[in-house]
Amino acid sequence: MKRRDFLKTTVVTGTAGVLFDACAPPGSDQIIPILIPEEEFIPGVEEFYPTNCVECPGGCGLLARKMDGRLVKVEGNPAHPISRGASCVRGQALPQAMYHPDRVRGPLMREGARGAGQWRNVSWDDAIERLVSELAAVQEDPSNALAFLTGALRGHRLDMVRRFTSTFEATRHLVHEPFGDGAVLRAHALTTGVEEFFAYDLENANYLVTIGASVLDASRSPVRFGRGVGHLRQGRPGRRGKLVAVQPRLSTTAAAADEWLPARPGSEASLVLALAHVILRDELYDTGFIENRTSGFEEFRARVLADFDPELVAGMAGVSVETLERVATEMAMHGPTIVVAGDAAVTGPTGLGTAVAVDHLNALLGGFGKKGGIFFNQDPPFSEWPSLETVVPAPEALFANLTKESDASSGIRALLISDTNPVHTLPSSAGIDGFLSEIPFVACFTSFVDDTAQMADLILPESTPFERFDDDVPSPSVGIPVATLSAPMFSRPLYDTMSMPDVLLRVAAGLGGTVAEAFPWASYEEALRAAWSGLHAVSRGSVTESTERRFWSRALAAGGWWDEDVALNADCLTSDGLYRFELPALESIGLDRTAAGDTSRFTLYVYPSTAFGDGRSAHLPFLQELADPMTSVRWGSVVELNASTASELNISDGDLVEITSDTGSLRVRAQITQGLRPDVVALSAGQGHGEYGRYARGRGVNPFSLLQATTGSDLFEVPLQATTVRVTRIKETS
Amino acid sequence: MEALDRNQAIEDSLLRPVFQTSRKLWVVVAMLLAVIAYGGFQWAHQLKEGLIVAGMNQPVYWGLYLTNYVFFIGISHAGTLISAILRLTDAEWRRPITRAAEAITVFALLMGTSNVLWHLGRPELIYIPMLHPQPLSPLIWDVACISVYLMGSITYLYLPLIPDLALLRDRSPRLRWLYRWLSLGWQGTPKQHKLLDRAIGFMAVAIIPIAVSVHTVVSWVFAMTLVPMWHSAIFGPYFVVGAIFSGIAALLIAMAILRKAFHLEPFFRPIHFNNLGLLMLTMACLWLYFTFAEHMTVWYGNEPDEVAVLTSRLSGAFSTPFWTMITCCFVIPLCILSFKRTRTIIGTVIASCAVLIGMWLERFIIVISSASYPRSEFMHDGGLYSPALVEIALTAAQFACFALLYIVFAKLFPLVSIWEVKEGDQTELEAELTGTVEARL
Amino acid sequence: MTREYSTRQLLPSFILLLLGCLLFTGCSKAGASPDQPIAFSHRIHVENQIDCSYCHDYYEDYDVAGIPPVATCVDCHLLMFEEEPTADLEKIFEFADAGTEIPWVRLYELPKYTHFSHKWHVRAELECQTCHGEIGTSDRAVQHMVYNMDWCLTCHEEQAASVDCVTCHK
Amino acid sequence: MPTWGMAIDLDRCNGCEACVVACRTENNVAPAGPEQAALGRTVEWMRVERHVKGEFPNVRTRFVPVLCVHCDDAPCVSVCPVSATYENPEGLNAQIHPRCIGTRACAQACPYTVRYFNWGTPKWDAPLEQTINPDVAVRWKGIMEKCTFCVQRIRRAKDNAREDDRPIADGDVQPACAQACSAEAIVFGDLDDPESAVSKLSESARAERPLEELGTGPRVFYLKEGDWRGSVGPQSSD
Repeated sequence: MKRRDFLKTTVVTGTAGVLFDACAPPGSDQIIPILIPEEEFIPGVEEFYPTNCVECPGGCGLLARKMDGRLVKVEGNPAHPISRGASCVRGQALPQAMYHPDRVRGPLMREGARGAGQWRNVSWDDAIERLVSELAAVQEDPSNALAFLTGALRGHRLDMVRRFTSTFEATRHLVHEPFGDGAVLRAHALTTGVEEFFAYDLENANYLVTIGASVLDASRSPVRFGRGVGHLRQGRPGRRGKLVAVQPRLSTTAAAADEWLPARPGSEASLVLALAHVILRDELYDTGFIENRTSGFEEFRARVLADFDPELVAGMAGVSVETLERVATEMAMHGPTIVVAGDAAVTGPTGLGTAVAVDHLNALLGGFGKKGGIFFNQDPPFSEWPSLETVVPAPEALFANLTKESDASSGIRALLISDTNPVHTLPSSAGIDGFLSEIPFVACFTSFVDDTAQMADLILPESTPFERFDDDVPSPSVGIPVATLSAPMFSRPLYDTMSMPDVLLRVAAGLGGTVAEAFPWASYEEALRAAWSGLHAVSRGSVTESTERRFWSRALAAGGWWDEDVALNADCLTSDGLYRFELPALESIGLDRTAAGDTSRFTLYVYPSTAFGDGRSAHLPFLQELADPMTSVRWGSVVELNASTASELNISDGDLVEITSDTGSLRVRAQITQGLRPDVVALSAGQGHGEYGRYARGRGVNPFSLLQATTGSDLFEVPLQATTVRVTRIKETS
Repeated sequence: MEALDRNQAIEDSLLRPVFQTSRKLWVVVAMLLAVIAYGGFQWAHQLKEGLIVAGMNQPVYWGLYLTNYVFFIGISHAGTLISAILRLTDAEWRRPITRAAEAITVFALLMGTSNVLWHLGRPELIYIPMLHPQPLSPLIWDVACISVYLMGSITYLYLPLIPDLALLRDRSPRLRWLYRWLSLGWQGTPKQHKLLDRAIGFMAVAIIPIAVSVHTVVSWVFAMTLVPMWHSAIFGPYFVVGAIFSGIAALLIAMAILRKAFHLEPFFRPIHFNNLGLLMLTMACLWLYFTFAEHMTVWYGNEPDEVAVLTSRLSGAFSTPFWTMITCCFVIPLCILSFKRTRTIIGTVIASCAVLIGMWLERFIIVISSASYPRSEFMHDGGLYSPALVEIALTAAQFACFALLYIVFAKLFPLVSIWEVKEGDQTELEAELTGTVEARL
Repeated sequence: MTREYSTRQLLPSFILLLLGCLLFTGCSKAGASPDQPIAFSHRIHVENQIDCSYCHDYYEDYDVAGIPPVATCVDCHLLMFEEEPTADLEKIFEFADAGTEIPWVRLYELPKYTHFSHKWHVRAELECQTCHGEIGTSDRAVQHMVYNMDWCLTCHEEQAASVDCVTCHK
Repeated sequence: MPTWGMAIDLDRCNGCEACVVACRTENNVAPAGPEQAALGRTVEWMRVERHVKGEFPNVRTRFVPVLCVHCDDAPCVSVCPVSATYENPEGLNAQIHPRCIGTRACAQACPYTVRYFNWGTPKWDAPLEQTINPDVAVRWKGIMEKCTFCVQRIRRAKDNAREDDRPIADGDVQPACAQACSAEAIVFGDLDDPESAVSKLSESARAERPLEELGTGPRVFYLKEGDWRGSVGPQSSD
């Protein structure tokens, strides 16, 4: 059949299509007008602009591909040490965040009752003027306080917030990051004095154990860990590392692991100490490291050998003694070994204990400062902003505040919210709605009206990372100093939006006095440039230039600055420079030999979703349509039930079930799986938004609403595996 | 003289349905037109929206349209094959039923091929496979064979019609010009008769391989793929047997309806129903043999992908249609048709209704069950295909259009071949005379 | 004796045939010449020794040939002091002052599912006239022809260029 | 002429599905929406299949990214009545959209079920159509579509190579999925060039070709999961 004569008749027979418009197939010919008209571009020629990703703590450096004046794709920045050219599922869907149909297109002022969702479009001047008047009111009366509620910010965005809050007398900086692993940071501070996530040299490790942390799919830094584990497995010919996952649920990390230990929720701490017990008993620990670089080893050794006998722990944790013994010896013999804790295991009453226990286990194996072990992040040598005499308020965990104090919002006159959505990611029993309703003025920096912004009086639309200046110091990082930088890729933002730091600058100028002096820059770009001049001064690392101006443009073009030939550092910052085998934190870990308890009640295990994280990316259609790696659910939620448990409750796959805890209940489809402990029920975070754009609104269920806000002194975040629920099958009428 | 008025009686009783239309018939036609109109409306809706309104999904790409396609092409085999074989074997009892059978063939073919228009994603490009076929594709073989078969069966219907057209040309109160044009100047001269008999003889011989080729090629659309429980050598003969089987059933039902509607009791006598019933019984056994052979080899072979489809049929999602198919296609016909007492007109009609339902289900199971369980287990059809409104509406419209065409044909041309019946009547008379002599010899 | 069909009998089939061919006339609109916002004449510019690449400056390096921005027109026409400028010349400055580009009406349109690169055709020493006809001598831009696959394939085969579908279908 | 092929290391793949969304964004695959997704009409040129074996607690899971394997002797090419899909000289199984009439025979014949049909017109809620990549044609209702091994990226690499007058180097062409994969599990390249990364991987002991026994001659190699034999070599001091 010759193609030549294929369409010899097409021109002739073209009209046959006139009846059905086959001349030009329908829908294929619309010309896409670009929304920012005066963009200069040559059609068909691609341009790449570096940018950074804010969807998760990973902080990857990305390249945004611009075609025909439009952002069409996001790719990993090949030079960036975290992403190395790759990206995760949420990074890939970012172009949809910029061109999202439900983006806030201009400042909105509330009309009608709070939370009713009626808004009036206002200009930026009116919005800034309202903000200035509210904050001026706070300044006048010392009893009034300003509160700034943010997520776990990084880079100079965090410094801007801290600097802004420090200029007010009565001021508080509240932080809410549902999967922020705050207990891990506290544990690192207690044991090594470094309150930052460690950098793990995964590429040279041989054995990786994750306690609760699904590091490969959503929580810490999926791209960095993905590459690290990939290299650990097949990166070195002839040597293949092993991955062991200790979790009550078979997450994607546990599925990709060589071995999955389904530990009972809450028993992780004692399981880790049981492993330590075996290593101490058989003296497999790294004596060199322990003698000269640690303190308090003997008391720790005594305590562990006394209390955490593997036989006792095995029964309670639901893992066999042989496995404990074997894994412990494998970890010691086939190092270098890294143990990582995170997610639900480090929340709740035993959270801090688990994190500290894991650090001690790493110390026993001598992992600190060893090739294939653990190093501390090194901050890039930014030059400091002009220092202020004011006191910078220490960040307080919002959840701890809400549960401890009776009236957490006392005295707060104005609340600014940025990069967090507590109404969605806090249990209703924590009283977040009450907290917000008592505060006279609430302003929210956000690109989308989400559950929290719905309760605000003023919404200040935030530009997306493609339209604003931004910098980021990724933590956890790779040990070397890394700073990501991103500049707008369009001459002006798509809509009437402004980035949060720029708004703060204009408000500071409006307020005048000490606040204005604290911010001597006209724009956030200037402030960043001032800070980044320090990187130019050291004249080393990936970008070195003769003049500061050229350094700045080269850094913008490269997407940041990093210094790859800096020696990795692992010296502890404790008073004596030694690693402290902290004991008080371990008091809380006891072998709670509680009986199996009421078999009708199950532990609710909440985990971050691969596609939505804590719900931050739920508004993107590509991610909603994505089949979840472990449950294949699209556009909704499912609750995972163990196969044998489901057969006892005669629930079959796809039935509608009701999950009831002491503080709430919800209805969701059940999915039968083998990859879950029988006494656990697993629900993914991320769905069940009341308000977050058309793709996420009312889709799926929100597990946070079920969690109990148990009071506890050292709680940082919501306990994710400390709530028990009942599961009942709903008779399907349809 | 006696022979003359016998012929006259035959002509009158057979031409009456052509000339008079009872009121009841207009009601039936109106109903059929309503169903067809609704089908047309649904088709326009599907043309605008695309196949999104139909029920097909990933991995079940082929649905009701293709089931109907195979079903109607199957029915079309009855006409030509039965009338051709009976003509060649010179079975006297075929005389009144050949034209009814050939009419079923032509209209069933038209209905079958219209399914292709509804099945295609872009029906406006239906001309591309005709102009620029890709010869390796079984679909192109389909296009070729079916167009030849359609031409063949139309001529095979038209040739025996010519003498009756001449009769109509002389006696019809209306449309004389049409009958004159179509009868090609037939005068009934012996030369013309010899020419006509030779042509019909040739067509009877030629149509049989074409008919067999059509349904083999229709089955190869499935058998040529690597899909579990499609990729099997038995599909060719299996579909041909299925075709003849469902064809006979369709013919029996058509004959029963015509007998009632147009009072053709003297022509469709119980002997016809009895003989066709026996033929259907043999086909039922043959069909069961093929079905058993196919499923047995798959069960015994125990290949995982194939067994997945087999278990879905025997005990899984398709078990109810499967076992209804077995009962309808074998058990009911066996019970009814194997005893002379029950092989009456009503008996055979009940059996053939069961057979038609069974054979439609067989096509449905073959197409949908293998499509729902592809080799990639992860892609097994979670939601299980269920036909959407537009598919059901179009199926109904298809049956209605088939009936309507049949009624229009009955209104334009006599449904029983008058000259053959007269010829048959002649030989019967002589046989009676000689018969007595033979009986005595 | 075979009957001769009277013409009257053959009439219906003849009409059917005619309708068929009518249906199948191409929907070509070669020679169409839509009016442009400014009556631009290529001939005058070519006579003033302005090379094609001065205005269409992308065809050597990119897929698109490029339509000049109004600034290119203003560069020359600002310095030419005609006695009484025609209405069209005024329009150039109207567009320039308003800061909008001249909304030229598109003459040639390839379907969106095809990929065409001026660069490789120009580098294969193809004259603009081959595809765009005698545009250089025309006062009004006229659509030289409707580009269809058959025409492209003929040339590709003669020049031994790739006729693999994926070359042009994207 | 190169023969393009791909190797996917299942020991590295951790099921994060970045490749799935990267492919959708690069190739303008519109989301089907909740109702159509529930009816099984989601179009995604690449999917990650989850193969789970075993009972609690010893559950073994394997993630398998599945895309068109661009067969050497493709069942879909032979059944297509209008040759809308064909094997191009570079080993790509190309899908020519304007030629497809939507019989869906290819999708039914494909043993890997990696062909997707546009049941309705793909819909982009304004202004999401801005994210459409002009290098890839937007499809319309009634036609089949599938992974093209990012033919637009192959074309760009050939353009650049031809511009600098050099042959295409290994690694010049990186499909969107290979580029987005953090575990570097997906490697793409020319199977004819023995030095290319994909050829080396295809000769690895762990390499196997999906459904090879059907004789389709797939050009995607899956590398089976390795087993852990302790850390070969001295303990951590090297």
